[in-house]
Amino acid sequence: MAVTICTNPFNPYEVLQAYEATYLHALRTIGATSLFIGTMRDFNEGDGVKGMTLEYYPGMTEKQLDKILLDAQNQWTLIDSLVVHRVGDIFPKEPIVLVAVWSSHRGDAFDACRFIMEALKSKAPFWKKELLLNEQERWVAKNSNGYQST
Amino acid sequence: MAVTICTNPFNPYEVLQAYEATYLHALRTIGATSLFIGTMRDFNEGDGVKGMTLEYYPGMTEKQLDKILLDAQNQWTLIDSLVVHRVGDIFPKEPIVLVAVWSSHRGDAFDACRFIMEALKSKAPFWKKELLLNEQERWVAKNSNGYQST
Amino acid sequence: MSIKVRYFASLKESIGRSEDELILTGPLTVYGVWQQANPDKDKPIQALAAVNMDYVDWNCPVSDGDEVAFFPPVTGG
Amino acid sequence: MSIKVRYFASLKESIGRSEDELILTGPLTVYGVWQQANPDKDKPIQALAAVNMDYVDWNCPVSDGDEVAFFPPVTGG
Repeated sequence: MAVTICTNPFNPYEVLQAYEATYLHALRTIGATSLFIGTMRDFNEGDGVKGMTLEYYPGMTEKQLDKILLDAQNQWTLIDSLVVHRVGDIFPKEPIVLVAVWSSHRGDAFDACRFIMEALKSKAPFWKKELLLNEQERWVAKNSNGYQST
Repeated sequence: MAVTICTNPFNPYEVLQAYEATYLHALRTIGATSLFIGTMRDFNEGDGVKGMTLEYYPGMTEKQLDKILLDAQNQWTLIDSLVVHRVGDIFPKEPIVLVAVWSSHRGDAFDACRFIMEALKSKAPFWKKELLLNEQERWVAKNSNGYQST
Repeated sequence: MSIKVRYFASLKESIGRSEDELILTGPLTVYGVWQQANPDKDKPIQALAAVNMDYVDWNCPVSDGDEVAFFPPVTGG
Repeated sequence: MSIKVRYFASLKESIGRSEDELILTGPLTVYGVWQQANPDKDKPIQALAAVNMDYVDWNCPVSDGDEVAFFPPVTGG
């Protein structure tokens, strides 16, 4: 289980390969890896977005993410899990968040990956301030349920 | 949408980076990428497994996978989707299948990725023959529901 | 009419052939194709059937030139 | 007792401060901390509260040395 907050852009595929190289690559029990990458779009709620600044609460953010991963490990049969989250200034196309879950079985991996992502969205202390195309700044009021047109 | 059957080992992270490099990397509308990697374990149904041979039905396998991706595109709002599946001789730790879904929203990406994986498990013509530690060969009778101890 | 029959995986092994080329007369279903090709073998209980690479019921009619396939439950992924 | 109060995101901006150091007497809840630190401001309707980096109800009691934080709904991921 690992939680990383990073202030610079990251390549999720390089992060995953490096993380797996430490010990997961040698395991012969992994049957399922479920991954989610959240990326910055150039639109939100009908407006064009040029960039955003992600604020967090150092200490509490890591603590809450650790609890979420532990929750997942307690609910499903997992081998390992990882969350990487950007903070600071972010621009369209850049990854914001990576969630990874390794398990022997796909059901556990799928369920846990989604659980972690939804828990992160509702509980991890991060706040997005968007810079719109018209140069106005606006705080994102709350996270959506994750579907088109809702 | 793309379906690839491959006879040699593949690195899913390299495949993803190459696939995204063709045009997805330039899109500013991707907010969510949901990925699943199925890997060969060295155990199944309580027995040690040394390797397996994956048979398929050339033509029908691709046709059914294309239909599954089209089904997913019709049910959710997706930007693109990809399936890569190994055939032939496979050994523990090697990736068997990669499913990738790109969308603007996480709900659509998560739902579609899982749908594609479950549909593949129940409809795509692949058959696994396991080589056990005791040198016996056995055809896998049917796919499990994807959870530990079931 | 001419029908190509294909077998896969454990079904192929138990039958001992990977394909048949049948020359048949009259209207016939997938089940009829199985019977013509394997007169001494019951239809395997869990076997699936496809015509021209699409899943079909065993009572689906076949046409000249069709490729009919029989195979066990799939186990990919 | 001494309480550190922290504010984040839009709440920090609307209050105009990122933190307060309060010296308080007597038993106090998180809501009491808000009132002491912001006597002229109602508790923002959707604001969340944490004590020592765990979420708490606003009626949770605070202790000497606690870090109390107030912030709007989270929007990460």
